[in-house]
Amino acid sequence: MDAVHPSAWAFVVVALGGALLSVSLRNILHAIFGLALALFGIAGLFLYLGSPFVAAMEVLIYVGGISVAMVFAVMLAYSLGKKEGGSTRRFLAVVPVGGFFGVVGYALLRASFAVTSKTGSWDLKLVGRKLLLDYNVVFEALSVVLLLAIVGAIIIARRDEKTGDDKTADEKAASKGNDAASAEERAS
Amino acid sequence: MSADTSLVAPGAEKKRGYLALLVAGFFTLLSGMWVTLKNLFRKPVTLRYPRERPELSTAFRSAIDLVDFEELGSHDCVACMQCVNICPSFCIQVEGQKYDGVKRKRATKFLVDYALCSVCGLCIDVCPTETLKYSKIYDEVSFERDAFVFDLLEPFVEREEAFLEGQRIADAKEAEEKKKKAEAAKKAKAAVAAKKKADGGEEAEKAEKPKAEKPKAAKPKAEAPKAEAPKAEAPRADEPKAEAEAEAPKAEADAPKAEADAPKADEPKAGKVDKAAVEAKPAEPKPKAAFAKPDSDAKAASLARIEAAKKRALEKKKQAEQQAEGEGE
Amino acid sequence: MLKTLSDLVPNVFLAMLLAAAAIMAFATVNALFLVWLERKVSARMQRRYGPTVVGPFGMFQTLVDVVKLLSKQLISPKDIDKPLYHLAPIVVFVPVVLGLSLFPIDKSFALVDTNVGLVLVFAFAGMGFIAIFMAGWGSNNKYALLGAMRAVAQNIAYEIPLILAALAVTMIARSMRIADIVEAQGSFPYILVQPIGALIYYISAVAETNRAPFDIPEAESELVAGFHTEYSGMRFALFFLAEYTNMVIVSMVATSLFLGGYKGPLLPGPVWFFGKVYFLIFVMLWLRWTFPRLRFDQLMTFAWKVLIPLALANLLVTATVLKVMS
Amino acid sequence: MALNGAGKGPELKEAAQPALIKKAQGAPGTLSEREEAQLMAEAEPFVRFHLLEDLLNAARANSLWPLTFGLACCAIEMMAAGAAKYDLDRFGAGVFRPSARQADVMIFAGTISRKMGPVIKALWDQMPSPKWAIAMGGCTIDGGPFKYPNQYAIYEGADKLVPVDVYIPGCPPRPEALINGILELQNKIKAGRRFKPSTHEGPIPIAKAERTNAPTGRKVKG
Repeated sequence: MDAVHPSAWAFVVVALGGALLSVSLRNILHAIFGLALALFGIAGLFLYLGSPFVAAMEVLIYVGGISVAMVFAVMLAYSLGKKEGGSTRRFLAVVPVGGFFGVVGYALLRASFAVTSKTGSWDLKLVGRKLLLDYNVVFEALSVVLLLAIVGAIIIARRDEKTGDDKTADEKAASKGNDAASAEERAS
Repeated sequence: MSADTSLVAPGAEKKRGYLALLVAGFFTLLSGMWVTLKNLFRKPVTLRYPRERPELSTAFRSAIDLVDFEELGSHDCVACMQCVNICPSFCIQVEGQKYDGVKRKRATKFLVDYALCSVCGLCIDVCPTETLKYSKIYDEVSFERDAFVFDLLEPFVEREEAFLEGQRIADAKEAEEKKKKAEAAKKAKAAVAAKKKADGGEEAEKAEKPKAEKPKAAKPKAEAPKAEAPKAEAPRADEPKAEAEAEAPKAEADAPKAEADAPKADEPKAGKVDKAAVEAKPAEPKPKAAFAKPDSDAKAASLARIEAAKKRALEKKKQAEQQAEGEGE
Repeated sequence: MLKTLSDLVPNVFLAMLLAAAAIMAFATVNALFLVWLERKVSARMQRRYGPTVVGPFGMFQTLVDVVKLLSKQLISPKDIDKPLYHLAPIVVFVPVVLGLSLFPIDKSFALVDTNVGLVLVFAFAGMGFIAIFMAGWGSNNKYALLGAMRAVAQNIAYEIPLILAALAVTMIARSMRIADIVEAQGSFPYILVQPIGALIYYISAVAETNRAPFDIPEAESELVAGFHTEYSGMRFALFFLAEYTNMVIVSMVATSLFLGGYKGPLLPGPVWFFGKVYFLIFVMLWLRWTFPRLRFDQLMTFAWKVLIPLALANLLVTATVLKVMS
Repeated sequence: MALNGAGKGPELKEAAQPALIKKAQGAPGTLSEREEAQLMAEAEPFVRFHLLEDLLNAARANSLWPLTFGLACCAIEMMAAGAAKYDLDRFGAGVFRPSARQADVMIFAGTISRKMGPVIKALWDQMPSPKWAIAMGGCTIDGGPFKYPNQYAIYEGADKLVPVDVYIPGCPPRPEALINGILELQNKIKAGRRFKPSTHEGPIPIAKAERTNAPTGRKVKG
């Protein structure tokens, strides 16, 4: 194995540090910013591995887009600045997390890594060709998944045009049930 | 795609399509930009204030001031107190006095607190002698809160004596003329009356001479303490109960209060002396040699002048009383 | 051939130091100049004089302002989110410095040269929102938070047409390397080929920099000063510096993509490059002092209902024409 | 002194001379002793770096960013001073900052009502030092036309709330007066002078010469 350049270790430290921050911090917003830091470190690693396009995309989409979207989601859905933390739940979390790490570790140990990136010119054109020719179906399928997610989000967030309220279909059903119940009460 | 309704006036979107609207909107933006671009190359309208002074409109109102009448050579405030009474802001203070030999009353003190004044103009409307007007002060500024009590009599103090003199003569003349008319009407009685009055007039003029000396004697007295203490100290040291309260209102303070303030007042005084000295110079050029002082501290000088004038007035009053008593006998 | 700083300077760390110093110096001087220019231009458009007292034509006015800001008290409000509040002014500056280094200012010189320069610029621009959000959240101030949320929502909305417009250009130039794009504009700049794309890009760029008429994140009539409401002294100056440097970056991108970068007759490359950049910045100032601020719903409507469809249509037409022609 | 009477009762006379009353009571303005001491300490630092201080003072004087803050009618004149005809920006004072954190000078432009008082105090406290205050108009100097015995609605002067550096009389003052006030404040800052609690030394008119040389002149005849 080649000697790893110190700058790569710097990125590793940034990525791991960010990851650690994102799981250890109590304040959920701090955690998101830690995640952004981790993603930034990963982008640096991509850069080190000779794929600036992927690195740039990592920053553009994950640091600039996804983490901001997460912040937004938190602001809209979460009571701000609330500090979460039940100690029993944390121990419960060990089970799925441990399972996940077990699976990933097993896969890592079993897989054999061939260095492909340094052979050819792994640049933009190649990425484009691979995505749109070789992995076309996967790419499109992923797009459809994202599209579905967006449509779903719109349906959930959409106002009911007739009543003008913010209730989702479920809530409406629930309230309908309540209405029926109250109607019954009134009748009796 | 339907036209965007929120960007345009209602109704407009029905006539035009999406793209037509966009293009039309784009051109309105361009026309707006053309306006600012034109103005970019036009000459600024700014009045560069400290270098250029504004031409004030004749309707411009500022703090009130006394009119300087040419035929009188002075203002014509008779201290009737109408302005004081009508002022809604309580910002005018007037005191007046009747001088011997002069028919009308005369203001001895006319203070206006510009900080309280709201330039309503009621005092000007009500003034019977029309001696009040708006001044053209427009950029007065101070580091001190109490700097805006204007003594409107200040420019007239030097001329006051001359004015009184002239007025006395004029009044005497007028009286004489009246008497002459009366004479023409009733000869026998008039002769006796005229003689009596003429005597009285002579006496008054005689009394003037020793009086005229008195203020000169009084002046060094007023100056003496000022030489030691800086500026504003003068009136306080001079006479705590003096009318100088107008200029240095502190003077009216109770004795213990003044003492309590004294240590605090010490420090900044040193800083203020030079400033006072600098500002005193352009304040008021004194044409009259008799009032020109070695020390150019204008404020203290004017205070001393007011002081002297007041003393004179008092003495005159006393004399007049004595005369009246003498005549009565 | 294009040379970078690391080609000219043998030592890598020396090159990095040099680049950082050059960028910081440029950013500072540029911000000083731009603020002065803004005040002068706004003044002349309103038929005033603007700063006249400090230096010739008041040129040192902003220098004096910065010295004053340096000497002001730094206030840390109560109950702030300390790490975020203190980090934000620094983080806001990082993408700015990174972004500035990517542009070829002459035929033969750029500080850094990479084959995905264009994507990197937008990626770094995207990082700026995080700093804005950190500032808004960390200040523990409702106005700051509202301003930050508006800023982020607006930036996300306008980044889409921005990138779509730039994408059409990369399709024509067949490269994401900025130097290649500039070179591909042979005798005529791409603004002639892509007029609508250029317009969309420029409008979105103005919105990206949070400038009027899209300056609702710091709309003083509603939000005090937006996300930097609680910042005083030098911290505030850093936000200011970043804002004005961001203007330069988006103008540099526009220059490289649509105006032919350093290309031009007679004069040397850097002169043309910076001439075009500052012309675009002047247009930004011009816009700011002409148009009133948009309402937030108008802003969003304009992005989602006008700019994005137009940019998509532009992209589609460009792709079709390219396919047919090739 | 037995001069002719003023024609008004003593209570009205007092009202006519509020300054006198204030003096007589020795009212110390608004500052608590702690604030006063702090200000004095600020005014005389332990160690002085003259060149640096002069430089900083010059910078501060030429970069007075006012707070966007108007209380009443005087604010209209303040806006006018910032607009094209008068252009405060010529002196570097045209950057009206919306946030108190970024402002240097607070221009009190209008009547200070009791309800507004705490707000003003909060804004003032939010401003980072060094900071200055300008009292613009009669209301902010000592209450102006709203001042009368037993009034309950206003603060009689801005210096009841904060230490004021420059007073500008008028109702309202012209924009020129505000510019003059800014210039005087610049002089004050350049000279390195800080606010010191009022010592009631008596009036020191600054612009006395201005007053006698007003454009139309004082010498109206007839």
